[in-house]
Amino acid sequence: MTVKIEDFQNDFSIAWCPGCGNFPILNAVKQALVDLKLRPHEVILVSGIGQAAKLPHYMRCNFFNGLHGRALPVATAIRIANSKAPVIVIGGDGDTYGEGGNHFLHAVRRNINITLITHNNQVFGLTRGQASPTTERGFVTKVQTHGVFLTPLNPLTIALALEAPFVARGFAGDGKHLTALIQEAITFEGFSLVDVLQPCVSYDRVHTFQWYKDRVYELKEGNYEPSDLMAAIQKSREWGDRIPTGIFYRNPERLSFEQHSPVLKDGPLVQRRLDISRVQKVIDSFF
Amino acid sequence: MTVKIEDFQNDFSIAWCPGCGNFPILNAVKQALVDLKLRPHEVILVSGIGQAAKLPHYMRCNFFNGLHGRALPVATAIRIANSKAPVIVIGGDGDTYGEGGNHFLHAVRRNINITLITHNNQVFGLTRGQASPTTERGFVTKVQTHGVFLTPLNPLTIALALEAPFVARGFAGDGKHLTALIQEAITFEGFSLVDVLQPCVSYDRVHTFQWYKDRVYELKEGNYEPSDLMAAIQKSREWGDRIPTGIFYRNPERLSFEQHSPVLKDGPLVQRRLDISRVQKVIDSFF
Amino acid sequence: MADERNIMVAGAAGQGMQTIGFILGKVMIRAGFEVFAMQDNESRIRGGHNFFQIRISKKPVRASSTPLHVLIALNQESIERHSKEVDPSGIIIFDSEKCQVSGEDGRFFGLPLERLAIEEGGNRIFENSVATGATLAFLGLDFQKLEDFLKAFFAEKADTVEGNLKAAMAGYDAVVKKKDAFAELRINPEKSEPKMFISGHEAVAIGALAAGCQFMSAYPMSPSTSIMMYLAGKADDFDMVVEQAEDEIAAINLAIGASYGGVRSMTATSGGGFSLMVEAFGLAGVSETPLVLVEAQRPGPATGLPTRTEQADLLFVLHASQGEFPRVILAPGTAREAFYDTIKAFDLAEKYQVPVVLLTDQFLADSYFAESRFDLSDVHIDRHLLEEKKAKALKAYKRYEITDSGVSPRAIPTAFGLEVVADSHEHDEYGHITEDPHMRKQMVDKRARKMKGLAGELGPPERIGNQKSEFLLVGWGSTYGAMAEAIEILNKQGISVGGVRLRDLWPFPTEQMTEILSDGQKWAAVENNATGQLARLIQMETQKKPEGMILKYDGRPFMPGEIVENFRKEMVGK
Amino acid sequence: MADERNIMVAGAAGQGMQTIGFILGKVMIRAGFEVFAMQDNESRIRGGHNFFQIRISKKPVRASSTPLHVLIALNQESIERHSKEVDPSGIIIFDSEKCQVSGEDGRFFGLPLERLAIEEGGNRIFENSVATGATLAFLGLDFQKLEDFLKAFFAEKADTVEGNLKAAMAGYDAVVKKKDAFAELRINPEKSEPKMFISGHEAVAIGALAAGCQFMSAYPMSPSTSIMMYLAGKADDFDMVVEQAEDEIAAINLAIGASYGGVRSMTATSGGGFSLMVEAFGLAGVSETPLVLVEAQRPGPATGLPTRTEQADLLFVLHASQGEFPRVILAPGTAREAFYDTIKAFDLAEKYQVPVVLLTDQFLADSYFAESRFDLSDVHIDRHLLEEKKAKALKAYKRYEITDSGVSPRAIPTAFGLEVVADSHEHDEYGHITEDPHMRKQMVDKRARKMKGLAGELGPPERIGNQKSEFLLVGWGSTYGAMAEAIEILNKQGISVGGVRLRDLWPFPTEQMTEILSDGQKWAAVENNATGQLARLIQMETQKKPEGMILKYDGRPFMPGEIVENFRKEMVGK
Ligand SMILES: Cc1ncc(C[n+]2csc(CCOP(=O)(O)OP(=O)(O)O)c2C)c(N)n1
Ligand SMILES: Cc1ncc(C[n+]2csc(CCOP(=O)(O)OP(=O)(O)O)c2C)c(N)n1
Ligand code: SF4
Ligand code: SF4
Ligand SMILES: [Mg+2]
Ligand SMILES: [Mg+2]
Repeated sequence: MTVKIEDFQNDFSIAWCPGCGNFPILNAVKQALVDLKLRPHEVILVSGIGQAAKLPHYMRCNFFNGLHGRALPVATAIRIANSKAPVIVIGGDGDTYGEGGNHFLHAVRRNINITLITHNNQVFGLTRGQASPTTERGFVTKVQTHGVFLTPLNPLTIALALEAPFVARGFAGDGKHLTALIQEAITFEGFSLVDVLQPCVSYDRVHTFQWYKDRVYELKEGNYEPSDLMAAIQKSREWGDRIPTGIFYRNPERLSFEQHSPVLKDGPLVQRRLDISRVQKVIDSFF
Repeated sequence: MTVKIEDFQNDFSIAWCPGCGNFPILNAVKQALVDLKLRPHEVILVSGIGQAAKLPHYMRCNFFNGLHGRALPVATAIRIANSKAPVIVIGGDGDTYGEGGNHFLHAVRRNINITLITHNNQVFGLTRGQASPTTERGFVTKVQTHGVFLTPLNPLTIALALEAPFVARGFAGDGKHLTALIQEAITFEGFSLVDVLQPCVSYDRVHTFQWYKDRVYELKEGNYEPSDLMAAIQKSREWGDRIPTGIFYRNPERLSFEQHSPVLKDGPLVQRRLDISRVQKVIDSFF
Repeated sequence: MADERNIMVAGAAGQGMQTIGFILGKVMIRAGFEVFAMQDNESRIRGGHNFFQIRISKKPVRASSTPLHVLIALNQESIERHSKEVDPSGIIIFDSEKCQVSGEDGRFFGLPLERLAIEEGGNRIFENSVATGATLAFLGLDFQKLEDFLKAFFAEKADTVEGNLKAAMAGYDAVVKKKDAFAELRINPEKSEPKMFISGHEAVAIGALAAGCQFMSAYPMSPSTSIMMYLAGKADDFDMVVEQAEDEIAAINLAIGASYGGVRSMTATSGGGFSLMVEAFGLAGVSETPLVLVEAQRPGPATGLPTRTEQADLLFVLHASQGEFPRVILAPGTAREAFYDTIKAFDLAEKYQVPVVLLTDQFLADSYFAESRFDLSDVHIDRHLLEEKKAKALKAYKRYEITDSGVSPRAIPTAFGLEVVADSHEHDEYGHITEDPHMRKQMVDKRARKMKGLAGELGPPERIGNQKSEFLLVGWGSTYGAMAEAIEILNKQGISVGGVRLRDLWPFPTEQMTEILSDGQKWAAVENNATGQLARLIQMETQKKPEGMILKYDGRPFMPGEIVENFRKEMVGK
Repeated sequence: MADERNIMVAGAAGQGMQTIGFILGKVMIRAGFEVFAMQDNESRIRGGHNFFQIRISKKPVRASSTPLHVLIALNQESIERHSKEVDPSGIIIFDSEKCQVSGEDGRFFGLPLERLAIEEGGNRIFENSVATGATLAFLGLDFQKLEDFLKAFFAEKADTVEGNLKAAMAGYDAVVKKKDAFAELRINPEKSEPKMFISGHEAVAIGALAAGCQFMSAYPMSPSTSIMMYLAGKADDFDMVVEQAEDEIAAINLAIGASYGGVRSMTATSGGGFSLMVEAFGLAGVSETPLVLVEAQRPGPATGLPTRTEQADLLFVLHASQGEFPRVILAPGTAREAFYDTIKAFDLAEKYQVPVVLLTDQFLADSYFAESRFDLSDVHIDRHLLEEKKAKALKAYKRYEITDSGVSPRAIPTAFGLEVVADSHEHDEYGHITEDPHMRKQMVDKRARKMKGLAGELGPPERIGNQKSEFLLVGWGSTYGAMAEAIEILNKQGISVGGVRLRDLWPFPTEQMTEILSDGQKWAAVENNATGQLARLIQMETQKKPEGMILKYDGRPFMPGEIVENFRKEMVGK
């Protein structure tokens, strides 16, 4: 049975603004799943709260739409319990790097085999336009009245500083490339990050689709080797007239949580059943 | 009036284990303050919870001993309110990089002029020996029964990935060097990190004073220039037979929170008084 | 001539209902009306369905009401959703070229809003002004009021004023031409003192300014964000730092830090954010650091209904955090009360060194009230700090000295040559960690003694209407206006109902409530929640149980009529 | 011959009190005694002052008692602190070469503990064994029991067994030589069935294993950490993953994720950690994800007294998180109850899809109980999931279907070809975000209906002693043992006192408690807190107020004698 993109369609109405960069990301997620021949009930999406985080509602799939900032721990344990299912986390930049910053650090450290797709629009969309951790310096909002002066958090550099084994950047304006990245991220064995440049048409008049189009370029294997961590860190810091997209770093050698865990090696937890005689033995040990 | 180290003495009894690496750090903190001619009531220490975090109780000073993991936001705002006072944060590795990981990221981004001293003993001391975010791979504990397999969080690399303007590592076994580092960190205008290699004699039989002594070497200006961010990142990743200590990165160009903030430019908030006529004007604006 | 009119502006998010609603409200208040306005918004930035509802009246109003007299329907959906709420004598203004109406309903009044906006104002963005002008005309009001206001409102943008005015005039004229058809809708304002048009959270924010608050940290969360937004705009003028935190845990710890550091400080959030603040709330309690915290309630559990209203966090806030320590909970019912309660919150926080919670909700936060000028003559700032002279005379400074009042001398670090400490453990009088059982008990008792002093600071329950009525409605917080009005209506209907309203909720006025409820009146709690949290608190404190519950928990505020209706169902015959 | 003996091992952290205490407890229970043991530790790793107190008795005991009969004082401080607690007929064992005692007190029994350890055992670490041997001799017990146990305990380390045994024998012999001087201390065990020697948290942990729990996430925090530690040691054998989280927010979200993912899961923390879990606690509520959470109480507020005990989080846990949703609170009073309540918690969590809290505390957690074998024959695991057959027959899967019971069909994602959703907003039956007021109300009501079913699952309040007594003591959780014993003592003293103990706390047994408290007995609450939280809850639920409060909040557990004393002060004459 082939899977079609329509299989992922549902009839729940979408609350994003017309023209929002979230739409092409939604498409890319669906297309990547279709390309991977996964069916809606085979994949689990996990999200927090924000505009991006509504995504799972807009397609057919298993989903857990939890709390703002808390998608990663939920997703980690879903994967531990059910360690055959592809688990995809959808987050906003505030969601993932602000409220959820600590989980981001430690999910990377765990190297659990899940894929994190961050819709990075440099702004808190749903709460109406405050700065996010990735907002560029100088951006003026009703809260940051003198413009942001905090250093923007570069998610790629941080992930690399934690030796994340798969670090990529996509652009919402290039659906095909993004689809390919997401697909590879899902198949990658280990924690994979796809940070996506996503224009917010309502609150960011600077970083429009065009602004990005004028700047992004693809890292092509051949020209760029995504196997050197220091080179990846250096590349991740490039931002300005030219903004690289693509896979910055890929390290298939690093063992994932699942590969390490002595218990998960025998297959998903959800398929095992308790042998009550073991409990009896434990009780005996208290005599 | 000269300040002596005895001025910082108090008679509260110390609950650390005999031989703990925390003792020389306590000494170094006091000595650095003495060298800076600061008196006990002029400096504010802030800490969370853990063995390290008890430090402020063990010397005369202003202190705020708050919650596990939450020293940084408290310290940030103390400094905002009282922006002439030196503010020093004392944390454990669990405290600062585990429970408090998110605050660590964002305190660095804010670049507030405080000094963070982390007693990095690679273990949760106070709760009896579980792994911390900095624990090396393979370390076996009663919780990590198969040994830690998460990637250790390298605080220096993370701080550098966030462009922290002052990043240093000290060693509890070299009090003189540590004192100098702390002193420079306090005088540095902006966020300064001094991560300190601290042997825990009760829960870590591997990383003893001797283990470190056999490995640490000082980064000496002349041989090493702490002004290149990428070089600093590279250097921060050195760990094994040789472990560098000293100042990895120093960037005096980056403006601090205090220098940026339009309100703080006019002096500490705590010294200003409300002009009630301004409130009257605001009320008028609602008519 | 009628006493009041209800106007609704309805459309999709992004269509500017807030602006037009705000302008209408301002013009009405300047015209001499009493005004109350509420907002109903979905959790999205564009599209969907929102409305702004304005009630204008000759006597004070503090709740919305039905039926509608004027509906400005900015899209087709608005016509379909709200037409049935419009009075037979009312009017439905819609764009005759973009929307369709069916049937021969005399209430429909189509105007080519967009076309007029372009033709007269020069830009389609002025279509709302066409509708505003038409509304003014229907109500028989002077165009001049609108003109004056727009000129002031858009002072710096001459073009905008011009376009708005021309568009509004076009709408106005279109109605004036049909003058007599809608004569019934007209209303004349009373001449009254000028009033402020101010929302609940604006009042909280300027209360904070008046109290000398110099630090505010928050993480955005509806419906609390408005406070941070307002204060950020004023920070420079008030020697204030407004800092957006990385999360709510940081927000409250920042606020606590600033307070310890020496300035008045606050944070604001909603229930979800407060959940994350709970641990540090206890930190403020045990470290005895003054803290003002606004908990702007919205419907839960968890994410719930982000942009809607509920009063379901009372018992949570009352019991939040491990262990036991004194706190204060104030629940203002109007913008005026929000202003003064905020000032009081800052005073109590410092006087007793406790966390003080202002319990608001989306309805109070976003609703606009007509208020007489806030009077500053009684507002004095006392920091309740250890005096310099006393400090200098001290042998040893005991930050947590055991005192009869439970309040210990607080100083600002780095001042006076003292070392000032704060600690999250149980501690001795010097703030050092202790495990001694006697000291522990003494410290718990010391902190608990503050409750006594605090009880004396709080206002009594407010009696509404006849104290000897047969029935009693008991409410708190933002339901105040609707409940008071419902009581009026019920009495007019011949049912003898009085009311009790709790504004200062904790420490609880146990004696007074026991007395009130001992009169044998049958009582019902009126609450915007599902379990009757105030009723449960009253049971806990007074052992009195209500005869009925008038509860609403669909995310929307009460209208007086709903309370009346529910009261008749629940109580009459009991 | 006397019925019981109290033994204390006291010294500095790091001196091994826990091991020697544990060994003594085990030997006593194997000798046929009933045993209860509690631990008193400071929050430090080395130094300071800790003790381990063991009560051995011929009849069941579930609390500690005074006076002491044997004090093993491992340092000078222990002599000074505890000598006064030792009965005149008792004995104080100390190192005669390292400590000093003054005066001519016949209770002092010096032995060169360290020297004997070195001389006989070959290492100073065996000094505790010398004291253990001496203790056995004082009590007139057979050395063989110790020998058997040590051989089993240190099975793999022959050297250690050897050293320990020789040292112990030296201590034993030293006493036996002075045989008759201490004849009064001797005690004979009854012959009884073999019993488990198990702590409260060990019982929780093995309860989780018996319930088929396969995932546990936690962030270390006293006194909850023992559960994670125990489970980590068993994880491999039980197809379980135990994951140390980066913080408590992660811990609870991990547990929720694992539960949604399809396995039984739990988390454990103390009040401070629970504070951080509050938001996700509501997430479990609204997303209807089963969750078992252990809240091991310690004294607050904030950091409080990290290693001590209190019962001050009841009202907090009951009201935690914004909004309103059903939850279950169970408060076991013994290790046995802890085991069965844990199993029940997992069952209720999945049957009703609600969060279930096990409310323990440091005293229950770390105390050792003598328990008859835990019987597994009644333990059946039912996951209460949507059946495959039904799933396959579904047209559309409504995860949040509105049902009479309030419980909707739950499936595991990726199984059965269904898409399984979970949502933190208010949602429709399919789990999609809704803002519709009617759906909102229906969902609140649906969730609330679970309370009815749950109420039927819980046990009634337990009556203790005479139901027609003049007085009634009412308690909950870990005070059970001390309260029950106090009741016995009071009755022996001629005061007619009965008791009521609440183990299943929420949903509250309102009817039963109302009935019990309507009998006109004067009642007092017995609680390890400062405000009488159960009493307040009872007031809320039944409108009955206690005549007195027996409260303790110095971080230490009640002893029966203290309750007796306080009861006489508070109640007699009332
Ligand atoms: C605990 C908590 N705090 C705050 C919020 C309010 N909130 C909802 S979404 C959001 C930020 C949205 O920004 P981002 O994550 O970048 O997502 P976007 O809307 O831009 O896609 C915030 C602060 C919340 N829901 N929960
Ligand atoms: C919210 C909260 N969670 C957990 C704890 C328990 N706790 C106290 S200290 C600590 C970790 C200590 O490790 P670290 O920060 O490295 O400090 P160290 O003791 O090693 O100096 C933990 C988990 C706590 N006090 N508060
Ligand atoms: S606010 Fe921005 S991110 Fe959110 S839906 Fe609109 S355009 Fe997209
Ligand atoms: S446990 Fe380790 S870190 Fe803590 S005081 Fe002892 S030696 Fe130091
Ligand atoms: Mg965003
Ligand atoms: Mg540590």
